[in-house]
Amino acid sequence: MKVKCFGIVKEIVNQEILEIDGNVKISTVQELRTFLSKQFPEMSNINLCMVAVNQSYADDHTVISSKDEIAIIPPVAGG
Amino acid sequence: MKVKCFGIVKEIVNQEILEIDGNVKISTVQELRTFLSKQFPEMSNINLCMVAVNQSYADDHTVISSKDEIAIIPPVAGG
Amino acid sequence: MDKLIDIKISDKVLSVDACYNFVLDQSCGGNVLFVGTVRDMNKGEVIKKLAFESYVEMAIKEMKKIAYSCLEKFDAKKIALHHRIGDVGLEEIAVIIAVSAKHRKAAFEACEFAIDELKKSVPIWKKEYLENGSYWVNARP
Amino acid sequence: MDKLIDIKISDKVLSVDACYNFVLDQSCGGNVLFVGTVRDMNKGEVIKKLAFESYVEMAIKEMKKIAYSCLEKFDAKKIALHHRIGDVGLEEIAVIIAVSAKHRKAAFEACEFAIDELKKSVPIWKKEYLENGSYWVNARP
Repeated sequence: MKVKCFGIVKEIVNQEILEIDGNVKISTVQELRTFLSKQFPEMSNINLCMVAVNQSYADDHTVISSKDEIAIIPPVAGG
Repeated sequence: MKVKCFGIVKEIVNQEILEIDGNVKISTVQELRTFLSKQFPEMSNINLCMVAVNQSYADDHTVISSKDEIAIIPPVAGG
Repeated sequence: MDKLIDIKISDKVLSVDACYNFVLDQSCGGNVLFVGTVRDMNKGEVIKKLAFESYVEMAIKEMKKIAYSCLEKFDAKKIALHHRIGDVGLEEIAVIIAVSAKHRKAAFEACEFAIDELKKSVPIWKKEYLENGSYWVNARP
Repeated sequence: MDKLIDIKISDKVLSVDACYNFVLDQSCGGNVLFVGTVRDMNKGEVIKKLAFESYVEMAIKEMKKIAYSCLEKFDAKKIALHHRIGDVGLEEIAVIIAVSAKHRKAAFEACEFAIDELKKSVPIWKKEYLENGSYWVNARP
């Protein structure tokens, strides 16, 4: 599963696209959050981030697979 | 006494500056209003107009003389 | 000290850029501009053009009062008020108000206040040219 | 039919004129523009520059949603939303929102709504470069 990273998240994971091994079972946004906060202790505030699936904001129950375009959206600050 | 006229008022009196004969006794804005509404029946709605004395809005009791810059200000419509 | 207000009444085409560049300021993040243009219809009537007349000296004074009260009231930094006079065709600009402020809320409030006040107190008059004649707006003789 | 919305994310300097000219419409008398510029101080810190990053494809989608909801909600006619990315220096433009409407009230409301919404939902991130380092705004890692 590939996860796009931006802003502070990109700096924490130190890459633009985070590749998660196919053997890790992640089937919902909630599971992705749990995985990331374990993998990257600096992301303890991961719950302040939104998750976008196929370029739309998703909620924790949204089902995801490696076919989806997934992105972590830290608190936005445009304008 | 000279009175500057604008917009609809200029059209009614048919001149930009209305000269009022020095023999006519006008010493307040109220007296000017009364004179104008008698002289120009089309100005029956003169009370919708403001009067400016020396480029500031005046009230009916403001004292005026031929030394003042006097103007009739019909309802404004800028912008 | 920088000039904080820029007031203009002109029979030439007005410039959005000129107003924007005047208010632009390093200390400000929010800039709001109102641009009033001539539209093709009013109250069901087809407009061909407008003509604005002004008591210029007094209008400038009233516009300055509005400008300074905007800066005080709303924590805005700079303001430009430009008004056109003479004949103004469709889509042409009749008025521009530009305001800069540290934060956007103050800029929005000051800009809307300025155009509302301008329409109430500044001695400028508008004549509408319709298909069947011309009329002074707001005037009931 | 005329194009009613104009959305752009660019690493080049943004143009107020381009946004104004896009929204200008014969049927509209009120045009309101918000121009967000980079200011020299934030929360007591001296700013040297900003850098914006975006999830561009999704940001464009979110900006389109905001634009269409503005047109529906406020009886506005046309809207332009342009956002800069990359490094942006002091006094340079980060964002422009231009709205035209028949009447000015709707244009003011739509413009303010659009910038408020943009700041809430569009995936764009801002890094402040201060004297002593750089920080992502709003981000508490």
